[in-house]
Amino acid sequence: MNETTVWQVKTIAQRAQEALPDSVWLSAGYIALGLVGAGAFVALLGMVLIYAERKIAAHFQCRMGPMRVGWHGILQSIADTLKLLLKEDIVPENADKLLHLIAPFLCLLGALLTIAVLPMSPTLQVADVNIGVLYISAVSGLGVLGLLVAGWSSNNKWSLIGAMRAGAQIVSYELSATLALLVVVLLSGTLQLSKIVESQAQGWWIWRAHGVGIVSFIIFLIASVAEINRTPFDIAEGESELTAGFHTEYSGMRFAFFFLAEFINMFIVSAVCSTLFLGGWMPFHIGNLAGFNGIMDLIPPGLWFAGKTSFIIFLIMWFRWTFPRLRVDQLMKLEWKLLLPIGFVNLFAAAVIVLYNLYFFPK
Amino acid sequence: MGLVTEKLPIFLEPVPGGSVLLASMDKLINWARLNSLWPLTFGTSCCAIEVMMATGAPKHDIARFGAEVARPSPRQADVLVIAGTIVKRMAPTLRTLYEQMAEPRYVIATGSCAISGGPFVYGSYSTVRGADEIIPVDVYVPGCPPRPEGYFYGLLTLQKMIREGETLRHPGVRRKPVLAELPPGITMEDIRRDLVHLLEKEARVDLREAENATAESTERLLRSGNSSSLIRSTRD
Amino acid sequence: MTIAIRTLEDLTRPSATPDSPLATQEYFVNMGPQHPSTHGVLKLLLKLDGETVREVIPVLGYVHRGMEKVGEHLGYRQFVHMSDRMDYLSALMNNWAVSRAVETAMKIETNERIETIRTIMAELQRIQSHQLWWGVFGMDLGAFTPFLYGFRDREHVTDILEKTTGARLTMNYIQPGGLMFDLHPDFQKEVKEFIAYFRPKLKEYETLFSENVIVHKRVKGVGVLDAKTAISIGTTGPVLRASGVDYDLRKREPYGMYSKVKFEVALGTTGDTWDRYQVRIEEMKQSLSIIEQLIDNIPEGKTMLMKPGAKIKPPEGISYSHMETARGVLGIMLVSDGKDHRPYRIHLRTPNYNNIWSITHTAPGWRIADLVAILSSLDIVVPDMDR
Amino acid sequence: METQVLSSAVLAIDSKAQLRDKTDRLTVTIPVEALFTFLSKLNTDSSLAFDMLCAHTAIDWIAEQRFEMVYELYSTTHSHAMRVTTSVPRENTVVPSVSSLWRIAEWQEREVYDMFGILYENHPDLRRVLLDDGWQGFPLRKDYKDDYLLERPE
Repeated sequence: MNETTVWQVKTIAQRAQEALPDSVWLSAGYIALGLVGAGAFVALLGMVLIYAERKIAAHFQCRMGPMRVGWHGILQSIADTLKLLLKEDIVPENADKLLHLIAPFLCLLGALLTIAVLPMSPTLQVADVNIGVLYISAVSGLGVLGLLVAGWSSNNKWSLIGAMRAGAQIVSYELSATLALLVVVLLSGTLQLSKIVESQAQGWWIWRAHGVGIVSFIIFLIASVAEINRTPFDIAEGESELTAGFHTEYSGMRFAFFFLAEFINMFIVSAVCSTLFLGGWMPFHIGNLAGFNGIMDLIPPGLWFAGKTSFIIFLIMWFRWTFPRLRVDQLMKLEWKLLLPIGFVNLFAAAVIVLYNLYFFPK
Repeated sequence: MGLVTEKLPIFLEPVPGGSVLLASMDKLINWARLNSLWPLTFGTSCCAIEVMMATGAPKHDIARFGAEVARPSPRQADVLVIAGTIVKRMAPTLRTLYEQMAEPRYVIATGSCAISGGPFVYGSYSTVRGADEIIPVDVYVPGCPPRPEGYFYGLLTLQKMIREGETLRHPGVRRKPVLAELPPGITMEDIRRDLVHLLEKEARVDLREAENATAESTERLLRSGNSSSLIRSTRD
Repeated sequence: MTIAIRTLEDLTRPSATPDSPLATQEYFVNMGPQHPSTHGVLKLLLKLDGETVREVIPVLGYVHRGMEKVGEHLGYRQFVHMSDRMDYLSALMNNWAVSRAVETAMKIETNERIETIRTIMAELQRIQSHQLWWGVFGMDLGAFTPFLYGFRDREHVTDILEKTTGARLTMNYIQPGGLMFDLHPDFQKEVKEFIAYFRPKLKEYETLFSENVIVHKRVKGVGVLDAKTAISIGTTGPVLRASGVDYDLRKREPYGMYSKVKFEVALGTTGDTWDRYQVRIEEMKQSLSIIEQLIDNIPEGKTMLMKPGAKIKPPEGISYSHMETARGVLGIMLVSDGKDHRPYRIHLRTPNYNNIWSITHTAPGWRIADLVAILSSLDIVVPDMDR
Repeated sequence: METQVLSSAVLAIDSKAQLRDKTDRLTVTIPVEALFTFLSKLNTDSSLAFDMLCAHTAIDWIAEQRFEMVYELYSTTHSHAMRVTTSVPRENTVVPSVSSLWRIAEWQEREVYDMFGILYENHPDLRRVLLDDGWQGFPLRKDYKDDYLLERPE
């Protein structure tokens, strides 16, 4: 193994742990920083993503998008957020009130918890759990609970249909997404996200593993787009079919939470995708080309991560503004008859590669 | 914040004497509301094409004002654009839609039909004569149908209304259209009576006969001061 | 004998619980009148079994304005204004249909210039209408971008029409006895520019939407309407032609300049949603070629043959005349008692009123998403249906 | 088929059929009792094959106290068209339904019931279509009165 640069990984949780013997307050400060930072990050990220989506969509469609609120409409999302926060919050009379109230939080919770383990750069990670991949696939399943509860509690037939669709869809596609993740786990031999990133120092998994990586990348991308309910898999809130799907009865603040959760989920999926397949914050390295690798190292790791993630986010937005929606049974067919078998074969191929050490630039 | 289920404008009611914090907060809130007017996708007839669809299209692009996020569910919409004729069968649904919208909610009536019944006033047994017979309307945009530019003007007018403090209105109070101050000695009733009189007088003249009339009878009409019938006959 | 009059409640009583323990209960859902994909205020009462549509009950009349009654209060020329507000996407063709009905009843012959301009206008409007339909069809399938592309190109036609007619939507240009005004001097140049612009755009439509595999999956074989049922239900226009019935009034009973131009009637084979889609795309191409043949050959002549204020009083009797609008056959039945300058009775046989009922035949057995696609492929305009 | 030939062929079906004047196309009047058999002949006879019911409506001749029912027929195979009319008195407005011959008749008849109050025998689903179920009166009748209806001033 020929390491040109050794990346020192230090998470916020680690810093808090190290500071604990010396000063409890410093440790608490780190934890508070992590929490507040994550919260602020999520809120800001949501606004930026919504603005980006509107601008990108507009330019795809020969329009200009928001222009009047601030320079080129840059304050548009702030106005929207503020307005949604201050709008009347209606709970329908026949709704299951408690469930109706907590559903949006459940939905957002799944998204928020995942943020904690994402390695954004060697020094910017809230917690480095040693079962990171497992944690992500477990926690991201929480979101579907929110959707189901929202659809059920609204006491509206359209909402219920939307929720049932969402439930069936997300649970099915979770399988393929996890299978695709397993491939990377096999290749890198670890569940810890920072270790997975480090294992890609000599080449990203998307191309380093003889096609297995790219296949599982595509499977993961499709499955995760389906998991976050974006076009062409947005049947759960398909506007032209179900008015607004599971969040038909939500207004104001709570609707904003669903909206936010959708965009945060998009970020998480992109971030996971770039961490596992595109090397996360790891610069683009080719085997032993020291000169080339050195130039690549000059770009800070945080930028690498942001760049890769934005690229995938752009890709997902591109899908949305190009493709029509699939039908519910076609969606299931795609998962169970196409993605899942391919995923299994791919996993087997990955096992063979690991067994005989058939990487480009082998270990 | 999200657990507040009361209507917010109530606790933002201005204190007599005014408080600086509340006033500037109010400005900020108004700014947010006027820049984020999400319409409900609601169109009954012709106006829907011009007002809901053509405005969203590349040439006019309502997204510039941040108002392109058309929500299909009334719960999430801010402004109800009544684009088209409202008939008796639709009236209860329109009322329900308005009731389902969350405060603050605004209503724009576009096109002659939504304002007054338009071309379907006479002879129609089912057309409602103006959406304001059912729900309060904030802005009227005339036209049959109005051009997209006309709708933008209506939208900007609504934004101006919000900027000037319309958020503080009580949600339950139905507002009356604001009229310019009348000259002394003339009441609103006088104008209405004159209008009715004029309309009746005009309608009694057979338009085609006026068209075929000789120069002499035209002059007689002119001398009698009934200019409205002449305007009408050139239009027909 | 007594004839029972039913109400809507009679139809929506829940069915008895089935015997089999595995059977699911059917339930009713109101789709509309406020629903994004019913194109206005149509209400479809759906009987669903899970996601599968078992029965569709269209409930009409949410924008029924009593057009026929209003017509009895108006003069013939005034009624042309009303026809704009019926099927507003083919306003010029509606104007023409009413004008032609009046001209037939009064036996007025128009000159070639008038007929040529009318034909060009009608075909431009057909393109305009189909562009909008294409966009909305995309939107109903979940793709938003086609809608804006369709509208982008529609604005070009709208601008051309606006220059001559002065209105963007309700043109009110074709009048009994001729045309409201003469053409704008730029008309020919702009139409030619538009044809050169729009031909490549049709290819773009195909790369963006027609060639998309998801679109094929969603529409091919969905909602098949066989020829016999289509005729029996009285569908017309692209819906009927998609079922393979060669019924186009422009060919069968040529009016305007259609007998002098070369064009083909676009026909489908199976009558599924995909065929209805293809027929309309093909019709846009044919319309372009019709305009191309006529635009350089507009003869000279008067554009209004009737005295502007002249009374229109057709002789006593019934007359029926029909025309092919963008959605199908618009028939106008005029009944005159010979005494009044207003029609004694005016009946509007609108294409959408007949077309919509085909959904009761095609939709059952498909999913909600397919229902939306089928409905969209019928290209309904609700005010035309309800009148 | 030529109009002359068509006219004699149609008139040969039923001796009660008569030509109606003051129309723009071939129009045959038939008493209401013979209407259904007459129309079903027109529909099924392969040389006539009127397979499309273009329009169906009624005309309220209030001066003569009768409704005139109008059927506009068209044949897609032979490309010929004709019109059949029949009269029913205003006090007993019962007409046989032809929805078994043309499916669209079901809904066109519903519209005519909605607007004129004509009752159809053997109609599968006779109810109002454009107006509410509880609507009073039939608006296209010439004697329809409504508090809401405004007459255009003469």
